[in-house]
Amino acid sequence: MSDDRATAITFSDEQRLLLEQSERFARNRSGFESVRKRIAAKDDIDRSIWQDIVAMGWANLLVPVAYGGSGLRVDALVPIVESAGRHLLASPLISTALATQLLVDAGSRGQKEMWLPQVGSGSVATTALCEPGGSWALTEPRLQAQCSNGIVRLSGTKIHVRDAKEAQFLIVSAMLDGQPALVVVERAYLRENSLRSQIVLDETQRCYTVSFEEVEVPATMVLDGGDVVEALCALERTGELLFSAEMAGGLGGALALLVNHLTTREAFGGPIGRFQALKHATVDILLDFEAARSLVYGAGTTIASSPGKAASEIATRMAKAHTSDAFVHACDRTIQFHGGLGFTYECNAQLFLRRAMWSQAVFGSAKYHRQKLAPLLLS
Amino acid sequence: MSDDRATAITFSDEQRLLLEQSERFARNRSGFESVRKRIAAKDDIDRSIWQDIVAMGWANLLVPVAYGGSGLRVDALVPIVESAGRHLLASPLISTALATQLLVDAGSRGQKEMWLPQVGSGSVATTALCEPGGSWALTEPRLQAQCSNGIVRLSGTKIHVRDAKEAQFLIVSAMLDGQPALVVVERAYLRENSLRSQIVLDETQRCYTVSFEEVEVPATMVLDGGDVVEALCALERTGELLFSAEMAGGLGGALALLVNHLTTREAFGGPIGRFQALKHATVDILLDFEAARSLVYGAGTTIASSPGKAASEIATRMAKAHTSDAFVHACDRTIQFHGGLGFTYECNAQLFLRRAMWSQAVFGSAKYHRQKLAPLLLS
Amino acid sequence: MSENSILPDHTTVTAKTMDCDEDDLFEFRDEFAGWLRVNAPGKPAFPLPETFMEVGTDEQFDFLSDWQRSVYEAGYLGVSWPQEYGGRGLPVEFQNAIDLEMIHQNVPIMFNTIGLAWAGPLILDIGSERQKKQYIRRILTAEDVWCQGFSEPGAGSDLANIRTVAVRDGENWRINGSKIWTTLGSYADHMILLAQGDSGAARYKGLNFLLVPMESEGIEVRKIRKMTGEHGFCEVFFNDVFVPKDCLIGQELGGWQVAMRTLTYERGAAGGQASMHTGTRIESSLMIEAATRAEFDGGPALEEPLICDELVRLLIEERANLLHESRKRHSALAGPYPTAIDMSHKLRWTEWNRRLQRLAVELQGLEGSLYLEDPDALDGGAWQRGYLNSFAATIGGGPSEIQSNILAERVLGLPKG
Amino acid sequence: MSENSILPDHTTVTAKTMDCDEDDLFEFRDEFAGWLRVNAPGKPAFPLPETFMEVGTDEQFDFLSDWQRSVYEAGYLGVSWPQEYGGRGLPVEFQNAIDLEMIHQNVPIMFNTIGLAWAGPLILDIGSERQKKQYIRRILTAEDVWCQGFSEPGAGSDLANIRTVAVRDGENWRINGSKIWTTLGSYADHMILLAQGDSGAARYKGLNFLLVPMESEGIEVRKIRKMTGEHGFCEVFFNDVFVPKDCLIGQELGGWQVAMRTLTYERGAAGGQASMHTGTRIESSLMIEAATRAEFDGGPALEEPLICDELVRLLIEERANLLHESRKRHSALAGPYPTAIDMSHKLRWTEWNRRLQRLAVELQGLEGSLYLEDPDALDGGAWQRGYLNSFAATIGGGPSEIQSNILAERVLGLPKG
Repeated sequence: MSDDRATAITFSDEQRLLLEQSERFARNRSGFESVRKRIAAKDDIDRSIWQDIVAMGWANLLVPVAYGGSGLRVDALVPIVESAGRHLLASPLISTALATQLLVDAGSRGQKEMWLPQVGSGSVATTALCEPGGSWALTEPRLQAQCSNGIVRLSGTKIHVRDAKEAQFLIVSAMLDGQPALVVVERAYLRENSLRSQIVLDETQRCYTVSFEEVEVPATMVLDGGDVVEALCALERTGELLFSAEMAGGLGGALALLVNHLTTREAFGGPIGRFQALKHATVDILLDFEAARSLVYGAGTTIASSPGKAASEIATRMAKAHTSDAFVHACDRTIQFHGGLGFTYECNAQLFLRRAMWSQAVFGSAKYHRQKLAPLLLS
Repeated sequence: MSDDRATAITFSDEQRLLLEQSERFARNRSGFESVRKRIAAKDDIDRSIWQDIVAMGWANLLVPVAYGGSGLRVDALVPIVESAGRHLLASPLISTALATQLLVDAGSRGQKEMWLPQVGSGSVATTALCEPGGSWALTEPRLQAQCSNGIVRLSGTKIHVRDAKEAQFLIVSAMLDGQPALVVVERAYLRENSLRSQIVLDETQRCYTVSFEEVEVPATMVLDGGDVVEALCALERTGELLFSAEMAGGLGGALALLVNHLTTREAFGGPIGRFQALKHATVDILLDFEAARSLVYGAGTTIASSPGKAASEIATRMAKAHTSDAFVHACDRTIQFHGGLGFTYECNAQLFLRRAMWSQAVFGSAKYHRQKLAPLLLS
Repeated sequence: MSENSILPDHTTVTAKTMDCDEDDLFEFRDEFAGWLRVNAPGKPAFPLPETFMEVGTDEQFDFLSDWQRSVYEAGYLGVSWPQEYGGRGLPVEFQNAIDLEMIHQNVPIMFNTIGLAWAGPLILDIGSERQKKQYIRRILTAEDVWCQGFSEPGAGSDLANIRTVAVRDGENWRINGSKIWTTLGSYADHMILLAQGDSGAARYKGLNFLLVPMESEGIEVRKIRKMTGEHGFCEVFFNDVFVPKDCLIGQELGGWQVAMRTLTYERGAAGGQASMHTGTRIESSLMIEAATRAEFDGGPALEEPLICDELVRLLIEERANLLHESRKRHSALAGPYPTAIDMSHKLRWTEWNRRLQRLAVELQGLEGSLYLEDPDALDGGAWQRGYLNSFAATIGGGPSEIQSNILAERVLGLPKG
Repeated sequence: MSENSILPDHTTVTAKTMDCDEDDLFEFRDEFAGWLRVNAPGKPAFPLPETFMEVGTDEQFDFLSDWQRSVYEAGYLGVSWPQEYGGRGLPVEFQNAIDLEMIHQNVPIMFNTIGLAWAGPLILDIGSERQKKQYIRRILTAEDVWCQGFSEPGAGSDLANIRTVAVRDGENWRINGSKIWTTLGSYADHMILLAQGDSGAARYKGLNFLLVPMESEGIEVRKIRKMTGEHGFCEVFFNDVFVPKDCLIGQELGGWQVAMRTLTYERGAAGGQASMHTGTRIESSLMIEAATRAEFDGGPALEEPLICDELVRLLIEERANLLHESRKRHSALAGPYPTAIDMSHKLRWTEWNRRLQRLAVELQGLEGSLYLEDPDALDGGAWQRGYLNSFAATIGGGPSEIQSNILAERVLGLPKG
């Protein structure tokens, strides 16, 4: 640990207010009953929640001031996403934020002017980066793009596109002339039936496979204001950070559920939380939760103060590695310690477990990140 | 598990008798006080114990009947070594057995006639196979041997030679004309001061580094009755098996010590074994112990019935992988659960921990074997 | 967690060792393997349950009833049960050999689990001659499907705390109350029921153990949805249900002892089950085969060292678990804890299975986020479902934490907590 | 294991948060780092103790006394203690910064641990003005070395069960009994002693807490050999030892409350220590550096994926532990369990250290079997010794199992067991 700054967390008053505000919002608007309603709902997003999110300015936190946003750094989103995760609040906030970041990093001034203000006014956006085969590294897309006569023609499929149905535009990674490129595809350019809803473990998510076969867009929709590979690397970091933050929140939610059960459920003449085996296992979860929060807020600090690419990569990969395993483990134990009840659909523990299993798979699992960390830390 | 025979254990009446006899012998002759006397003793071996071992015929179990031995397979040694491990009985039995096996596998008839009967009459023998750098694979020695005019001249050092001081002869692996060879070096051929006592964690062990610099022996001492690489591979298997057996025994000994402490030590108004955290951790050790015994006796069966090289390799590597981690873990917990007492030299828990740490390092640690197992099991 | 602290001593089980010829066993297993290859049913159009706890539809129920009957009629089910009641009277190792081969060939489960592994052994052990004659053969043929009524809402593992009552009323027992987590409750013909008698005695001293016909008037069955999203077990309500006097098994007010004996079958400690192929575990080879088709970060999952290592650990554990079955037959190798292998059977396999299934999801990488019936999910999401379902076995029939207590106290002799 | 169940409520600790400027801290740490680079002592010819529990020879004792005094005299020890008693009155974060830098530069420990981290904070908190004047400065200069007398043979973690007595005898206390695991017992000038008073009250209600001069007549000290083979702590016998009345700290018969307060310093929960650089942990970079020199199966240890992975896990854990110190200063980020970080400090670091040291042995492969002073042993066998010594911290001062109980009950609010 030669870099002392790597172990310092900065947390502004602004972040503190966002944490308080978002915790209150998520608690009020996303009780377990609301989550279950959301799961059963036909619509992909809850318009009322999304409108409030937009109204509170969270949707355009990352949009530069010049384009009508707040111009904050990504660490401002961390407390919001953590609160959402704790209460399993479902919204297209992360999808939109990731798309925003790509526009900011790789778009030209004109392109930013075209799309960034839409985000502030409530448009949902998303990224279409993952492909069949499931590589987590985003910098070598296989989806093909060919440009001729000012028209770019795409060919290929993206998977795991969150909130695709509601998105006004999707930012798609592709190979164009042997180089990675980012193409903005507005929804009008998609062909009919190009979206297929994926059935995923976490029933609060809305994910799609999107076929871009024969999709044609004007060449002006190819982002040309920044280094695409750098933008995609930065997006990996932000994705790792935000999903880690969401998982840290979820881990806290699962822990609260477990502690509540252990203190209220009685067996053999008293609350079952008095049994040491359950106690110690729950303390392990507590320590995992505390570590998750420190790693997440630490990574937020590092990524926002940009002290070098390697430092950010280490910080966000550590956060994602830790939270991915810890969240699944916490939910696994929460189910087990709930006994027969834990095995029912009715018990809320399964909501967290499904979220945890879903989350560990996006932006890289624990084993994946630890493998990437080894050379960064040990050579 | 397509090979059903891989999960069957055969255990003969002879093995049963050896188990009973050795358990009784080790218990009587190697109480904790005796072990501590052994540690403090100047002599490398306890002559009285070794004479009894020889008298009971254990030293020449593996020597073929034609050379005056019992001609049993290596699985006959497993119960003896397990009993010895349980009671931390120190003797050069394993060293001698490994040397015997190399002679049987790679010696000519004349060479066997020269050295094997010595084993039956009480000579200690050992193997000198490991080299600085600590590779666990034995088939590519770097110690050099050069032959000219009927004289073989050695050059190099062996480390971790057990019982070297007491051995009548050492079997040394070397490179001779670019091929691995095995050379019998009788102790008279060693130069003065060629032995240096190693300071090892397990104070019951007597290990040496042995310099073979400028040692010269007649060329007739190069074993020439079998495939040397095959003999060395088989020796790896036997070493893995016997040290696993010894560790399974030690694991049982540590568990017994722990259970005794938990049922007799009182705190907070009763025996501490009533606390669930200690209980469950001890049950985990019990299950590890049971698995160790099944894997060890299973590997003994496999190696003795020789159902193919790969099956034996899988079986012995599994046994060594499991016992290496499980024994260290059991001792680690035994120390911890003994509280302050566990931290003293006086407490017998440290005898097991030091044995466990020493044993995990010989013939390959858990991580080493699991890594070797992956391609054997998964491709 | 300390339920065991009040167990009567006679429920302590000693390992049964019987030295039977390994070669006879292999031959028998080979014969059965050959039969299976010809007679095992093809994969139906609908998903088959992985355990008996997942039978949720009529077509699943009919399919599994037919399959169990055909195994029985071929002479491969209940082979260790007495001939006079429908078995073949062979040593229990022969049944184990059959179970292992069924697991190995991954054929559908013997779904009448409560009958085969709980009620059957119990009736054979302590039932009346009438009960043996009436029930045993029909358990094997699946003509009678059984369910279990131990757990209650709010009681969980604390069996001594149940509130359902079964009191004498003339020549009958009158039953009131409710049971939960009743697997196959909506299909069962009979239930083994634990209820409070009318002794006024506290907790475990006043229980009755009854064999209850599910068609009795006043029984209502309601399905429960599992966390997998599927159905599979039920809540059963008793509203002035009357059953005849001779439905009692064991002594009146001796129900606790009978229940504890029953749990030892389930724990795998006592032997006597007609089949253990009830789907609580799979063979690792099936998972490895699936893993060869899985992609992790865009490459083969089995080329990732960390995944391979976790798998190797599980394979070592599986090998040890399988070797146990052979080792325990050599009485000389059973000490110093002769009951350890049998008493830990459930704990070892169910926890192993949970971890194996979880790894099977993780090694799918991004696709591990998919679920049942997604066309891109590996094996249709079966591993995701398998992980979720694995908790049925780590929780049901005495959760792992209680299994550990029992092992600590009864095998290691640690003091009660 | 349930010692905590009888803790008085007022010992529950709330996290101290103080928002102090990060940049000032960095600057202060830089300044100290510079001082250290010039003034840190070179490696002596004899082996230095890794923790204060391993001081076993006179030359070690003299060396460490001199070193502690020089740090104090340069103004870097006890910086958060009040100026009037010898400190500098700075926020505690400044002392933490010093500790981190000392760990980082791997300089010898501040060995007067019981004085710096137990007795000192205690006397500052509740001692009399005379006691503060008499003791505090001399703790910092190492003129007075302190030891601790809590544990007794047969009592272990069960502090309420101690049998040493300290009863009133005129103007004195008369002490009889014995203490064990007394670190630095043979060198100490003073002991903090917990003993039964003469109230006749049972267990924790009748204890006295005394500050005892070790030169008092009737005290006999006997060294204990540790499992490393070295000496390091003692057994102390009291045979009609008389000490003056004002050696009492806290209320008469209020010793339990004082002891519990003292343990919170040790647990890292309360702050107030003059230094935590007592060697219970090392920085991972030292271990990684050693690993680059280690060979595993004939190749570099750091090329083995399974070793690397275990190391990466430990590095993630270390990073989280270090980040905690910064996060807890932001009160908004401390919830929902605001005391968790402080209360778990000891548990987290000591268990991390144990696992790190164990891995450091394992990655040496065959050479991991060597021990202290073997010429081929990596770093002279220091890692092997480090692993064995790690248990001193996972056991001493309340073993990990009790730490977990305390966290469960006081941080999570789980019911007492």
